[in-house]
Amino acid sequence: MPVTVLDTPFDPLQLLKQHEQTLEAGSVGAAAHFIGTMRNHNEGVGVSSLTLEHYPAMTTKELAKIIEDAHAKWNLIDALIVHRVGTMTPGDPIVLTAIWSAHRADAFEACRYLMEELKSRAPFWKKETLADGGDRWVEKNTAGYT
Amino acid sequence: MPVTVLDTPFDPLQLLKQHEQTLEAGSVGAAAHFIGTMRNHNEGVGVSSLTLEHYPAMTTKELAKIIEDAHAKWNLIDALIVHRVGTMTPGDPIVLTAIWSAHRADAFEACRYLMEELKSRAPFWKKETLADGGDRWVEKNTAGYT
Amino acid sequence: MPITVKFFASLREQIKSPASQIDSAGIATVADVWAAAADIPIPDHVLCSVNLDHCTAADSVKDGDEVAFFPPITGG
Amino acid sequence: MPITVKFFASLREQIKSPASQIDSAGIATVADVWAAAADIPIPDHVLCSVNLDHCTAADSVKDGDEVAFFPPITGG
Repeated sequence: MPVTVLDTPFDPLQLLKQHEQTLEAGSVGAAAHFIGTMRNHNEGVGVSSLTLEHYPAMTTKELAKIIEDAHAKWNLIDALIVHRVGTMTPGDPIVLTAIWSAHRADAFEACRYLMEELKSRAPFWKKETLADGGDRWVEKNTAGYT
Repeated sequence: MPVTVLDTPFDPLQLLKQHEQTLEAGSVGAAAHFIGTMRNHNEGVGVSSLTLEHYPAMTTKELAKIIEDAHAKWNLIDALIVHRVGTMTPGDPIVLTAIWSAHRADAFEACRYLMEELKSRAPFWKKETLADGGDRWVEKNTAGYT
Repeated sequence: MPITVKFFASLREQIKSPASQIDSAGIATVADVWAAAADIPIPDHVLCSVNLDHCTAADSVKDGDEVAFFPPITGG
Repeated sequence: MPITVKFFASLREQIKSPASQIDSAGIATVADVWAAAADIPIPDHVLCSVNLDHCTAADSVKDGDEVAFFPPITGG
């Protein structure tokens, strides 16, 4: 499955290794990966945990569309998106996007596209539990891919 | 060491895993990786093996300068370049570039910068052994990062 | 058939007693769904979807649709 | 001290008997090094370095330098 949403911790490098074994060796010339991990601070404040809420049916549909759109825009061999939901702690991987292609420009550009589109289109919301015990929704959206 | 040149096969995901263990968990928010692997064809012709020649002292110096330049241009936590030399077969990893940073734009941009600069500045040359038994130097240069 | 309504994240916490289903009688647009289901005016920057596709408040809604409202996306 | 000269990749194969060291007497530039060390005219698009830094054929060279010539880079 090119799209996976998980409510337990995951190991991006292990998933990449598993996924590579499904690809035809010798056809791939380029792979680009992006891994987003939870930091222990954000906007100058210590963060002790992060809870990711999502809209499950829409998330899966939207992520699958993003991958479909990437295949239409670039010449790709394969693409992968993995996203964590639920409550996590600093150092935990949040998101993995990966592209395999023949040439590097496709891999670099499509990998970034997956992330930027995910950040603007896929219905996930972050709530931070702060080091002082309070909590806050992350309300800042990020710009799309241009 | 941020720069490694190897004359034996390497496992990029294994090296990334090792390198991650040297980083402070909770400070990294973004990681971008690029892996270039040997394909079994190039410009429409089957390729059975590839030999990478280099200029060892200059290679090491130039790759270290590329990493230094990347640190000057972006806000990075760490950077890694691994490059294979000698004779390899299809499917073998040729090059790995990786960036760890707080935010994703730095990781994506710097990771691509490492690859584009490497392709235009680091003294490596490829000679292909073709499926029909002949060989040829790869003479096509690739455009730098713009 | 009723219209299913969902509110997510900070928006869900702002609305005291959100309806999860509303009757489709008199409902033409996504904005009408908000007015029938929420007890506060629609905030700026609210995003919405009909049947899992992004939409605008002016988009039309029919019997049996699932309509969702949510704040700006912050995943990844 | 002599000047050390290196040729790489396809360039090394094109030159029949490349010198690996030349006397610095009468040598002012990288182009002079080529003329003294190689048995063919300098091809278009040749790259060069002095003491491991990229350079141009017009750059100056002194006693003890290491000068290298190579074709366009094709690594990565």
